[in-house]
Formats: sequence, C-alpha cells, structure tokens
Amino acid sequence: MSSTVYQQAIKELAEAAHGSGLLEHPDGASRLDNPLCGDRISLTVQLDGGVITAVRHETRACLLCRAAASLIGLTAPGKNRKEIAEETVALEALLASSHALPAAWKELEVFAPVSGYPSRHGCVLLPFKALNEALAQP
Amino acid sequence: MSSTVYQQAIKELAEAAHGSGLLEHPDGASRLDNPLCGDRISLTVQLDGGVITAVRHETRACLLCRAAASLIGLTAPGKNRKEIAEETVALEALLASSHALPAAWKELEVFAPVSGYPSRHGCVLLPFKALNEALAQP
Amino acid sequence: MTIALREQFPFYAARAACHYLDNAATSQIHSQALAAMVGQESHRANVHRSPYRLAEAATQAYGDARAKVARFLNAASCAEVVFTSGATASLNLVAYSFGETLKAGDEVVLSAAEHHSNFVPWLRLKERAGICLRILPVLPNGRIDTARLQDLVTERCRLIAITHCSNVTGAVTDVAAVVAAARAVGAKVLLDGAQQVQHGPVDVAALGADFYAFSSHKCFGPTGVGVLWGKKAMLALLPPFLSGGGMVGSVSLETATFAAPPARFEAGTPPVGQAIGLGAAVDWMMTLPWAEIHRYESMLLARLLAGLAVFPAVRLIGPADLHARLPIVSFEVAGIHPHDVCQVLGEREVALRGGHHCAQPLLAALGSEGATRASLALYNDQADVDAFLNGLEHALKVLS
Amino acid sequence: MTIALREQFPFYAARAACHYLDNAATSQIHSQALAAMVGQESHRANVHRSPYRLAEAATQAYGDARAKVARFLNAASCAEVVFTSGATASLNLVAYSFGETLKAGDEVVLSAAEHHSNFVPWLRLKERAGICLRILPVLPNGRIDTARLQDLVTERCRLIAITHCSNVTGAVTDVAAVVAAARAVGAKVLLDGAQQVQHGPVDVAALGADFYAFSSHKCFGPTGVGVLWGKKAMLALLPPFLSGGGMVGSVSLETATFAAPPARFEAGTPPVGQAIGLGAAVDWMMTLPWAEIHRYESMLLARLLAGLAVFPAVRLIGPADLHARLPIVSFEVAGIHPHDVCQVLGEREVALRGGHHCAQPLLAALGSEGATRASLALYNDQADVDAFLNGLEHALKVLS
Ligand SMILES: Cc1ncc(COP(=O)(O)O)c(C=O)c1O
Ligand SMILES: Cc1ncc(COP(=O)(O)O)c(C=O)c1O
Repeated sequence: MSSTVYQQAIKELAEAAHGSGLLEHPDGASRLDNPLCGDRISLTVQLDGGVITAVRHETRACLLCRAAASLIGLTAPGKNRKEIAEETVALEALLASSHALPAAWKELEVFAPVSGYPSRHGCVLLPFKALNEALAQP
Repeated sequence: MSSTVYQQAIKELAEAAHGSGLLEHPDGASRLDNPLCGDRISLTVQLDGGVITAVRHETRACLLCRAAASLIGLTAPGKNRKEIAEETVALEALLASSHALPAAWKELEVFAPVSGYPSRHGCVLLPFKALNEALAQP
Repeated sequence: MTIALREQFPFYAARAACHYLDNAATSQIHSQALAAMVGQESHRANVHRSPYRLAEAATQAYGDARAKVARFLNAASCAEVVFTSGATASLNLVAYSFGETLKAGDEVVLSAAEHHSNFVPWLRLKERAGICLRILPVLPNGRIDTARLQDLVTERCRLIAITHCSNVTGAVTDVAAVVAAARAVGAKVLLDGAQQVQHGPVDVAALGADFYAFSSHKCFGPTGVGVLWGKKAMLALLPPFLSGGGMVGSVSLETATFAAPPARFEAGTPPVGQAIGLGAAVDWMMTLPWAEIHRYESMLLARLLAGLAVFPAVRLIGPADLHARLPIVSFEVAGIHPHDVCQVLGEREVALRGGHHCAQPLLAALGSEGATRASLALYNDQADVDAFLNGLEHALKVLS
Repeated sequence: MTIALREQFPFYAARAACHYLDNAATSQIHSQALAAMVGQESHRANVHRSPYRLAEAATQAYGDARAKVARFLNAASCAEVVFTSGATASLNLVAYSFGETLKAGDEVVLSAAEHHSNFVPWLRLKERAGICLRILPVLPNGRIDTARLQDLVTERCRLIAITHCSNVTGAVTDVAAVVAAARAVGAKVLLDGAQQVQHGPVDVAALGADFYAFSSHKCFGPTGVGVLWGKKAMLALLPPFLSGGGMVGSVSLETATFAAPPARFEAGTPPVGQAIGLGAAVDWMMTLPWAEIHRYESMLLARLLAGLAVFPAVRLIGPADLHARLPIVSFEVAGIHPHDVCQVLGEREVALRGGHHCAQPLLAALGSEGATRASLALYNDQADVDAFLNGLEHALKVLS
C-alpha cells in the first residue's frame, strides 16, 4: 500500500501501543491537548535517580501521535531528563528540515516522512512534549 | 482662470451670499452638518399661505455649498414647498447624470460641472436639504 | 457546465491536479473577483470622498460593490449592507452591538449546531452581561430540532442566532419555523449564512430575518472581507461596535456622535479592494443558472453519499437524505482518526478537512470526537467524487 | 532613486499623470505585495492546518508573513504579531481587551493629536467602564506637549495610548518621554504607528512600548489587513476580543477556553491573502536604504515647506522645522475652504485631502475648522512638489 507517511514501521508502532495505561503512583504526570485536532495524551512517568524506570500513557489521537507515544513507551525507559530533551530537539530538527539524524536517535527515523507535512508535526511532537512536561515535575 | 467647476457664475453666486443672516421670527428653521467635510448651514424661512416670502441662512462651508445657499437666497422667495421639492429632485438628477435640466430649473445649470465629482454632490445639496427640512415644519 | 465554469477560476486554469473538496473552509476565487480586486489595488485611493479622480473612482467602486451585495441579498437598500472583515467579525458585531442593548436575564437562543463563530461570542456575552443562552438541540441526523422552538423561545427571548446551513452536516435550517417562533415573542433573528452563500444568492426579504452574516472567501471572493446585512430599522437602533475614522458625526474631547448606518459600523479604512472583489464575485454569481447548478450539486452529492454508504466502517454525520441539504458531507471511520484519513487522501491530491470543524458542541451532541469532511462547490465534478471515494477505499486499506 | 522605485509600483507603471500626494490616507501598493496576494488568492486554502498540499502551503505562507512582520518590527517573537483587519481594528482590540482589565477610576492618557481611531474607542470605553481620560494638550505648532506628562500621568494611569506620528501635522512623538512617564507609574504604552510605518521599519524593542498598531495599506501592502504587536507577557494576560473559530482551546455548551496568543486574537478566517501581501511589502521595505530615503523625503519636505511659506494666505498646521517630522503637511488658506483647494488641484491631477482628517480634537485645539493636506512617500519627486505648489498658486487665483 503506497503512502509516504504510513509506512509499515509507523503503523506497527501505533498498533503495538507500547506503554499504554497509566501508572498508579507516578513521579510525574501530564495531560496535553492539541486543540487544533483534538488529540489528547495523559502521561505518567516513574524515575529512579533521574532515570526513567517506567512510562505509561493514555493516548486518544491520530496514528502519528499514537506511534510517537508508543515509541516513547518502548524506548524512554533507561533515559534521563537531559536525553529526552535532546531527543525532542532532534525530532523537531528532523521534522523541520528532514536533516540526517544523530546516530543516537535513529529510532526517530520512522517520522522522517512527516517533515513534508507541517500540519502534522504537532501530532508527532505532542507525546514528547507531554513526557518533557511530566519530567519537569520535581 | 481654468477650472471645470469654479466658473465665474458660481463664484459670483458664492460671493454675493444672497440671503445671508438669520430671520428673527422664522416659520421654519433647520441646521444641517456634513460630517464628511464639516460644512454647516443654519437656515430660516418665512411663509405666507405656503409660499416662501423670505429665506436667510448662515453658511460656513466650501464655495460650492455657499453658492447653492446663495442661489436659494436669491431664487427661493415666491416658490412653495412642492416647487422646492421638485427643484431638489432636478438638482439631484443633474448631479447624478448631467442630464438636461427642465426649463423651470435653468438656474441650477451653474452646478452641472459638479456632476463629475460625486464627492462634492453633498456640498451642493446641503442647502437644499436644509431648506426642505425647514419647510417640513408645520 | 463545470468545464466552462472551471476556466473562470485561476485555480483550475493553473493546476488541475488537485481534487479540491474543502470548499466549506474556503472556496477558490473567481477570476472576475480577483481582477476587480487587483484593478482597485493597483491604482488606489482611500474611500470617504476626496475630490480627485482616483478617490472619486474608489468611492464609487466601493459604493457599487455595496449595491451589488444588496442585490445579491435582495436587501431593501444599500444602507443595509455593512462591510466587515468576515463572517466572524459580522457575528461579533451583532454580539457586541445588539448585545449592548440586552439586560441580565434576557435570553438568546442558539442551536447546538453552531459554528464557534456564532457560539463563543454569545458565551462571552453571557459572561459580560448575564444573559441566558438557550440551546436548540440537534436530532441524531444532525438537523436542528425546530420542534423544540416552542418551549425554548420564551417571552424573555430577544434574539435567535442560528446557522442557515451547518458547516458540518450540510443541513439547511428551517428558517421559516425559526422566524415564526421569534416573531411570536417579538425576538429578532440573526442568520449565519457563511455556508449558504456559496450555493447561490440569498433572499433576506423572503427569509424574514433581521441580520444575515457571511464571508467573501466562501463565495468565490477575496479573503479579508465579509458582510453583515441588517434591517434598516434594526441597524438604526444599534450602538457602534468598532470606533474610529469614518463612523463619527462629530468628536470633541468629551464626546462623540455617530454617523448613520452603514458608516456607523465601518470604522477605519475598510477592506476597499476586497469589498470590490466581493462585489464582482456576487455580480458573477447573479448571472448563473442556479436551478441547474442545484440539480448538478445534488447529483454529485447523491453519488458521494451513495459511495460512502458502501463502507461499513463509515458513519455519516448529518442527514442521509437530499432534502434541505447542501453538498457538505462529514463522516467518521471506525477506529481511524480523521487526520489520518485526510493525510492519506491529501497525498493523493484530494483536499479534505478533518477534526471538530469549529463545531465542538455539535460533534459532542452527535457523539463524535472528530469527523472527516468533503464539501463540494459548483466547479467540482464526478472525477472529484470518484477520486475521493477511491482515495477513501485506499485510506482504509493503508490505515487498517 | 525614485525612478527605479517607481517602476516597482503598478500605479506608476500604468498612469504617470497623477501627482499622488495623499499617502497619509493610503499608499500605493508595491508590485511584490500585489503579486504575493494574487499568488495566494489564485490557488488557495484556508489556514489552520489541513494535511493537503495547498493548505500546508497556505499555513506556511501565512506563518512566514507573520515572521516577516516580526522582523520588520524587531519583535522578540512571531507570537507577538497579531494580524487584524487594520490599524483601527488593532486599536479597538486593545480598547476592548485591555479595556476589560480596567476598573472605574482607572486612567488612560491620550493626546489631543490622536486620530479618531485612537480617540473614539477610549471615549466609548469611558462610557462603558467609567475610566477617566486625561488628554495631553498640543503646543501651537501641533506637537504633543510632553512636558505635561508629569502632571497628567498619575498613579492611577494604566495606559498611555498615543500616536507615533500625527496624520495631520507630521510631528513625531517623543516616545522616550512617554515611555519613561508610563514606566514611572507602572502604566503600559500603546503606540498608533499608522503613519510611521510608511517611512521605514520600526524597532519596537528600542521604542520600549507595549503595543504597536498599524495598517498594511499605508505601508505599500494590500487593504484589509493590519497588525497589532504586543509584548508577549502583555498579550498573554489579555482576554480575547473577537471570538469564533481558530481562537479557542475547547468549547462546550457552557464554556470555552482560549488559545495562546496570537491565535487567541485571530478569530475566524484571517485575511490570509492580504497578510501574505503585507509580508511581501515589509520584506521589500527591509531591503531599502532608509537613511538615504529619509534624506530624500526630508529634502522634498523642505522644498514643500519653503514653497508654502511664500503664500501669505497660508497658515501651516504643524511644525515648520524638519526635526522629528515626517513629510505630512497640513495647512489652511485664509478665506478658502480646503475642499475647494483640493477640488482645483484635483482637476490638475494633484491628489490631496481636505477636511478634519479624522482628528477633530486636534483641529479644534489649533483653532482650525479644516485643513488641506499634502503627504509624501518615497516614490514622490520634485515634479510632484512643483505640481502641488503651482496648483496651489492657481487655486488661490481661481478661488479668490
Ligand atoms: C494616525 C492614524 N491612526 C489610525 C489610523 C487608522 O487607520 P485605518 O483607517 O487603516 O484603520 C489612521 C489612518 O488614517 C491614522 O492616520
Ligand atoms: C457556519 C459558519 N459560520 C461562520 C464561519 C466563520 O467564517 P469566517 O471564518 O470566514 O469568519 C464559518 C467558517 O468556517 C462557518 O462555516
């Protein structure tokens, strides 16, 4: 099936919905809306010495947003706040310019085709914003 | 001196300022402003059996408006309400289309060149509107 | 018909690739409207009467545009036509200006089908002035439940502000019922005609409303201009909304007096070029064979609805019948987000819109979190409908 | 310089006959602004993000226009730039929205030199909200008497709303003095930049104001669009003004939440094509050698003022010196009405404007019942000034 954006990898990510659900005793939590499209994510995170030990989220959103949330569910555990901030910057750069990704963030590659559709950037970024916000809590 | 609008006749009319001043015991009076240009006319009229016996006006306005007020001062006495209404319609038609004037209102001819300048129609019409308004009083 | 029509649109002259089905968001501009705007802008002067040739011409052309809109609406006089910056500005004008005449406890009746532009201004007025809002519900098919007018329109009702046609469902409101209910209690009626005007001239006299609002960009004119029509006697009673140059009688340090309508409601330099473009657009529209166009649009709509009905995963948001309905079609696809549908079709050059369509209360009432919308205009054709239906089939495969 | 510049204006390309000296009312449009608007309008989509090519392009171009205006103003961020329908709408936005945050007894300081668009909205707010207006007087030469700031700006002052440059006298306000006075009492500053922007980019950071308002049509862009710049922290605190699509967070039947600035202040479909045209206009302006242009405009202004001084019947309304002054020149002719002067010069293709120039309080303060105005822009030349001076000589003969 031909679609620039909906490659197999992104669809599988969305479908897998890694990390779905919510933690009962999170160290940080956030809820973000994208008023333009109605996407909504609630995200909870658990930390140990500044390192993410678990992320769970409830994402009611488009496929791109769900794929991004799922990627976070899959790959965020083990990273710290600074790494997540760097990854978010790398994602923004990827979307803005489709530039080559730093090797550290190769997992974001799946979102490269979205760079041609600025109206969808917010969908991909929403879960990362939610994660940063949850991590910003003391 | 070449000017389409400011012919000798119109200038003489304005200069003569026929009927300037105000009647002390008018049968009808009116005051009209043109907010677009600040022209203002106060007009008083005396009647006998429905016929104008005297018109006096104070006109603080451009030359075209003063010429029209002066024409009224000169020619309105002796006319009745219906004739003034008809003359006003004839003037509006003249300004709108530069059509030939009915013989009865040849005196309006002097305003024919103004028809090309819609922004000035209100200047010429203001004294006639004031006269009609003064005549509309019981 | 559409081939000849299409040639008149710069959009189709330049790029045939796109199946443009987002007409409810904005229509393409007609060449005559564009040319009129460009002509005015290219050698222009401000309006409001200066005695040099350019300014006389601008004042004249702006007045002519007003006369054209008055004819398009069958208004009683040009003085009933106020140029604004768009439908949203027109609706806010009424909410602020007519709103100033309302007292706490006065009621305004809206419907659950309103676009945010005819909903949020009234929510805000409720907060400012303590008026009560009463909301006409919608039926499951999205139509406004006018049977409820009877119990919702009370003696305290001062205004019914309601859409002429929904931008989500395409349902055309039973205006006669609304006007009758308003008249029975002495209330006024404001119609939001934003969606209606694209489908032909409107007869405000026959409709019997007091106010009518629409945008130029949805009826083949430029962006940046809209219209508020108001009955002369109504406008005469209203206080100004925006204030500034061009709408005053006189101004002192202490106080100001205001000009008669429409000038009273046109503070500042109006969108001169855009109003003249709109005048050309409606002038062109008045030359069209609307009975024929309506049949044509309905035929396309019927095929689109029939094609949609084939997909079991699709739920239509709005009436399935063709009666009192414009060619605006919204739907949900089970398990698939509207933005994903729009994206896949967008990649195939089918232009749709997805989301809440600035009508969150309506979607909430119909139990929807978002819908995909295809909206047709007179220049669309069977190929557009086919591209949409084929694209949707493709999208379902890609996204499932 | 002007010859090369002129070729860039459709007005001069098409008709050289007119000596256009009504630039303070509206400027001629630059070809780049017109082309950008036409390009957008010719194949358009609504903004606010839909994922098809046309809509992505429209959203992008609209955002780029905002970025260009932000650069033109040296704004700290694009989010500080709100597109409106014009300067009058921008000023009303502040009067309504900032006005909502004021309480009875709060003071707003204006000057007697304000255009009605920055005067009447505050008179109306006074009536609505019981605020007090304090008016900075003007000196006999028309300059705002900033020495009076000290006693007029009190602890109760919440805002000084003042023109950056007068549309009658051409006098440029001493903004530093105004800002200092405001800061001393914690008040905000709104500058009406309608006349200033035609004469080069503005540096809002250096000016130190909180709000800046202007219109596109006075700086070589299309009609139908304007700008309100506001400091980010300021805008964030303000309630919305117009409400409708595109400015909400979420809407229910009961309540609504609002988007962050600038979206919060851009209800409904914005003037997309016009904003993109304005973006192109300011982009072009940013490429110009402004020091050179200012010298050139001042040279023309000096010749015009010198030429006027020769007529004993002429009284200048405004400063006779060139310091802090733009090339806007108003004057009275003893015993002759401004409209007659304009008419005679109009017949000779010299475009002037006469009357109160939407500044009745200023003319009253200067003891004038109406003035004739000649206003220059960068494309004017010596021949225009000569045609004006010769025409005036002729007019005096015709009219005396
Ligand atoms: C000083 C000043 N302020 C405000 C305005 C209002 O601008 P606009 O008519 O474009 O809204 C003008 C325009 O004449 C002006 O000269
Ligand atoms: C029904 C309805 N009302 C009002 C509006 C607002 O129109 P505009 O955005 O042109 O101001 C729209 C536009 O989407 C609409 O569909």
